[in-house]
Amino acid sequence: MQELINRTKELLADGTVARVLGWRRGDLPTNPEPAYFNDGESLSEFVYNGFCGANLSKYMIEASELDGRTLVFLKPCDTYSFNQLLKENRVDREKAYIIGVGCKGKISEASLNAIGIKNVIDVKGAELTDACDTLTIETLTGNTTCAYRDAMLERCHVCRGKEYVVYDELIGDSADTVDGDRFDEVRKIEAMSPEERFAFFKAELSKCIRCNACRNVCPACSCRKCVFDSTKFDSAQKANSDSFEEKMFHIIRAFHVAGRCTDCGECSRVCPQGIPLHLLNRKFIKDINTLYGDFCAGESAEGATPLTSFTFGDAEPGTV
Amino acid sequence: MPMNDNAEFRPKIVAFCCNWCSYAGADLAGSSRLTYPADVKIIKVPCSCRVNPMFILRAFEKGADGVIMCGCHPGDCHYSTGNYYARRRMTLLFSMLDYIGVEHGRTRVEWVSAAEGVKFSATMNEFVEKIKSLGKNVRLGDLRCRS
Amino acid sequence: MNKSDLLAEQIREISGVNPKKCMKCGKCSATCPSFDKMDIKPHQFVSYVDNDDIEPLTKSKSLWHCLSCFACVERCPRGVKPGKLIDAARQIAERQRGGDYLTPDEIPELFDEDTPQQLIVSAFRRYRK
Amino acid sequence: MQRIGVFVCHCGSNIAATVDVKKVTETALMEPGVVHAEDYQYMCSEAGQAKIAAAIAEKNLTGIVVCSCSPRMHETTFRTCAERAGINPYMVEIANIREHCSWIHKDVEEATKKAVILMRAAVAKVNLNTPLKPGESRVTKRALVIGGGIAGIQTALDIADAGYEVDIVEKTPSIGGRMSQLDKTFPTLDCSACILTPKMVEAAAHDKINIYTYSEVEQVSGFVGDFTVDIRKKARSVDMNKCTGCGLCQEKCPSKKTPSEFNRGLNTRTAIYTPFAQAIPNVPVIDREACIKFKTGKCGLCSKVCAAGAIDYEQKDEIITRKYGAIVVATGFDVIKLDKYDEYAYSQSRDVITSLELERIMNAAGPTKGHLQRLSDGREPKNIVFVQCVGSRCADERGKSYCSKICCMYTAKHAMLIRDKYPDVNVTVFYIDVRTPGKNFDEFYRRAVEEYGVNYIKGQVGKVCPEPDGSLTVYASDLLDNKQLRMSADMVVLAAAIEPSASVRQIATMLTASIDTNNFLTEAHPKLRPVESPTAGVFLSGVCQGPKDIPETVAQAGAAAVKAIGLLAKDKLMTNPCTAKADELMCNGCSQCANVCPYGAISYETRLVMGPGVRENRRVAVVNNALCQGCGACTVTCPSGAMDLQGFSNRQIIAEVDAICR
Repeated sequence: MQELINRTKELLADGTVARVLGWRRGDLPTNPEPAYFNDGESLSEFVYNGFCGANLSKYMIEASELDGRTLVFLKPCDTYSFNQLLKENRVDREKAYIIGVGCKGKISEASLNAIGIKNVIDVKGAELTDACDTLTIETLTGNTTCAYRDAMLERCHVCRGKEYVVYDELIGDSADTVDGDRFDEVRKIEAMSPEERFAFFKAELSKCIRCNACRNVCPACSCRKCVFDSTKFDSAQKANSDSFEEKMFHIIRAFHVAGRCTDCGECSRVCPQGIPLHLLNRKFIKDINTLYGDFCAGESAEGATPLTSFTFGDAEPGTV
Repeated sequence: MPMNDNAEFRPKIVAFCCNWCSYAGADLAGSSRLTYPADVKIIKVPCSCRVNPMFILRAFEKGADGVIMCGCHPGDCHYSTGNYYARRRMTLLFSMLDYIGVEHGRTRVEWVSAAEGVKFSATMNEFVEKIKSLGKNVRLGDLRCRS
Repeated sequence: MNKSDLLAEQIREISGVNPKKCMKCGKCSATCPSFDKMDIKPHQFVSYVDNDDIEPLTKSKSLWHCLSCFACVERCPRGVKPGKLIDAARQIAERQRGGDYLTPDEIPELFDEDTPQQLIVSAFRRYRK
Repeated sequence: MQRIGVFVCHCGSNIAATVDVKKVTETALMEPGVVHAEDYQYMCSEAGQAKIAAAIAEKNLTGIVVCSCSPRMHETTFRTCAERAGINPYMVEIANIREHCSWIHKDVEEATKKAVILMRAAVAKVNLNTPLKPGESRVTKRALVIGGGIAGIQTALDIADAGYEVDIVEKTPSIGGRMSQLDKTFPTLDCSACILTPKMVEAAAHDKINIYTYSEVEQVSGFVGDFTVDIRKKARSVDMNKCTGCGLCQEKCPSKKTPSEFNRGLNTRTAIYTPFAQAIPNVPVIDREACIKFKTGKCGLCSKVCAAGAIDYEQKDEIITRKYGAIVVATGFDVIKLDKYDEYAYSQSRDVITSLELERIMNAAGPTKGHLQRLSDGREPKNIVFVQCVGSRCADERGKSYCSKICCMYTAKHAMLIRDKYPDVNVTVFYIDVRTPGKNFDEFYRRAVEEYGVNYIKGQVGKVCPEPDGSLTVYASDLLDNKQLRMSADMVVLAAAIEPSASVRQIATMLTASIDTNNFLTEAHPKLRPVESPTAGVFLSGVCQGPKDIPETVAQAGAAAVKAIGLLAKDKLMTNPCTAKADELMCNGCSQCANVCPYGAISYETRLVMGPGVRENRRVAVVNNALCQGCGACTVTCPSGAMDLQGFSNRQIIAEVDAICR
């Protein structure tokens, strides 16, 4: 972390960048939040640890409108999102100075809760200084430990890799965190009977409170005006007035980002209700890969997406 | 509301037809007096690629029991490529609906040319039968599920 | 529906043939190997069924001269398949005579010297899976 | 709020017999926005239209719903009527309660219910309609004719005579087409070449006509009035400007074994060749597949003997890109392959031939110099059998479901010509029906029977068996005598079905013109617009639209020309106002929509966007109205819904959905 701060200070001082987009300590030690830093002094609040899961690429849409260059820290998976935004002309490459930061897998309080560690006060061992093996957690009921790996976000277990698709310089090492196949969960659901699938999604989607956190965090969901807030479809948001809309919202949201979603997993990470929203996006990714050939959104900043291209012999609807 | 066993279930079915092939195919079915159930109501769109997944979900939201989209045969699109995009969109959308547990048969795409009045009528007869066998569409409505 | 109509309907059902599709080209009769022995010719079978005139068919000698070689079925340009109609009429005639399905042991004693070999072979072919 | 009038048509009894029109009218009055509703016997009649106009004036209507037949039938009628009465034509919507309702439902209650719902959907849509104004686009004053047969030649001549430039693209080395292969023509028996050659010469000499032979259309883009076409001029290997047409190269060419396409493979040609003596242009081409020079690098004899130095082995294909206002398709036909009709022994005996092959045999310039003989042994046949409907009127997948239309007449012609020239040859024609609708057609057929003694037998041939002695045994029915015939013949002529040229599928795809299940191009209306394709600016000439004889083809060629001239005579075209439009306040400028636009109508500009709380430079999508054809592909690609289609807006379609599902 100190290395990041030192380099940032240099870049601010020599005028390469006008500001820095990074993370700062939040209300709780487990939720650092995205923040701008305009000078070396303010960097005292800067953090980069295992809880910094937030994907900063979406903020670059806004930063591209500001004067001067913005330094942004992107983890390997975040660079795909940035690249996809680049392809869609939503961010300005010239306005960004990208430092690719090492990633050893991101952890979350929700993951700790899931393994039975609740009422977390503080966590040690997530500073990324060592090999990230063990976490020591202080809770209201006393101290406990767990393996770093067990507190990792689902997306890190199926991480796409340590490669950065776009950057100006790299700082820090990344670790191999993969111990699963990212389509396993989708396959599991596909193998269920229609009734079971229905019951599963009914249970999950019923939890939705339409807080729009998934939409707001998603780098692909970056419309100036969302169709669900628009009068153009007579679908303007009427919170909970018509509950069908929740389901429609999630299906359409997944559809709108199909072929553009980089599977960054932010939607599931931020969902306060813990809905596994990534399962919808991954279904589209899986279908696209199976039907139209492997495609990875954000891998390239050029070319058409699966839904803006076709072949003459594509599969017929309803046959898959 | 429980279904009255004596009353025949009459589904609500929305058919999106492209102006150039399928709408004309439906016209031909009409002028050839090839009957199909009155449950099918046609909405004319310029091309199958005009059909937004939003329209299909909206129909279900408002109580449709089945939605079918008809367009020109691949390769014969009046706008050359429209139905190819529509095909990908609908393939993915239908797969998603199936994934979340909505019955597979409630959505359908059929390519009907202007000369295929017989096919249009046969398709609609078949589709209505299918929807009747599936019964009222409760799942898409039920996902709303105030539990 | 009178008896004749009913029989005609039965023939149409058994054979799966729609005699209305016939365009009266006569290709069926052109190559029929048993044409000369038939009192009602293959192409006439189609119009008899179409006219619901079944009794003459069930009494016809043609039933027992058709070899079921299926040349007419293969070559009919309209998919009318007169051979299948003859086949169906034969079945009806058999039923009317009280005949029923035969067991394999019963078959040998029914053969006489005049039975053409082709008829036997074709019967097997016709009833194969 | 709109003030909507609903007009319910009885269409005589077509609608009124099944739909309770009074009830539809009454219910309409309860719909939001509806201030007037009435029904009438025939809304499309002058009196019906007068009622609409009167209601517009009296009730100050802003929108109209007509519950009637299909919009494909009378939408234009009612839009014009509304426009004359002072409201925007795009404020009119049609509820199709005839084709989609009264004609397919029998129960009055049910049909009425559906009619009401269709009316509601239309009212819901009109409530959201906005006046639209058509744009304008330019017309390129030049026509393209695809195919250089009699249809293409006639169309080109007619368009050129009206003063417009025409290009003919012909894929073979010469224009002339099928007609150039024919010997005589029915029902006058004049020589085909004698009437065709002058037309070919006239086309070649016309200063407004430009002929690309040995060329194919490679790509088509654009739209009515403004097509851009790539034409591939295949390498002829002979310089058109230098060649004098002396023919010496063909005499000397040592590669002589290629089956002659022009003579239907009955004899052979050289590798450097002109298809026939009267070919236009009279410039040979080198068939590179057959040429020894191209295959082995050695030879070059043609180059050595060519005094003009016209032979050019280095010549390459050339792509010519041209703009056209109108395109006429005249791709013609071919004879079906007979491999699925082996009962007629076409593949087993050289003496079983198609009628088009007989045409070449009878022709003085043909492989037998016009002498009627068997191809197997050169003997003159004594008994000839003609078989009609080979592959035509066939319900299965072996043949074609349609009647090829020309066979009855050309068979009568062949029979008559043979009996005339060889009176001792017996000619038998097996027919299913003899179809002779046409001026002097039946008289012609009767002459064949009565004056020339051609033996017509009603009944189809079942099979043809080649015998060891070289004769052919024909098994057939005589339906009128109720007899089975077994007849010995020396020659059997099959009237094989005709089908559209194989290239038509590809051309139809390039033009986005629709074709039917038999690969015939579809006309815009089977009765009222028979020479126009549903695709604007594309016209149909000749057999590509359906089977035809020469007089019909020429008549249709002229009609297609007139339609093309009507288009070229306009300086500007009104464009469809139902185009896409981006709401710049919502547009992300993400460039996805341009990816799916087939017309390249979408571009992106950075411009000052102003709106509530917004004043900034943004990259936004801009639609070129002249290019946009209104398919709507972009509207679904746009995630925010910034891109919308005028006339079929998201809100309009959703209103229809809601009305139907209500």
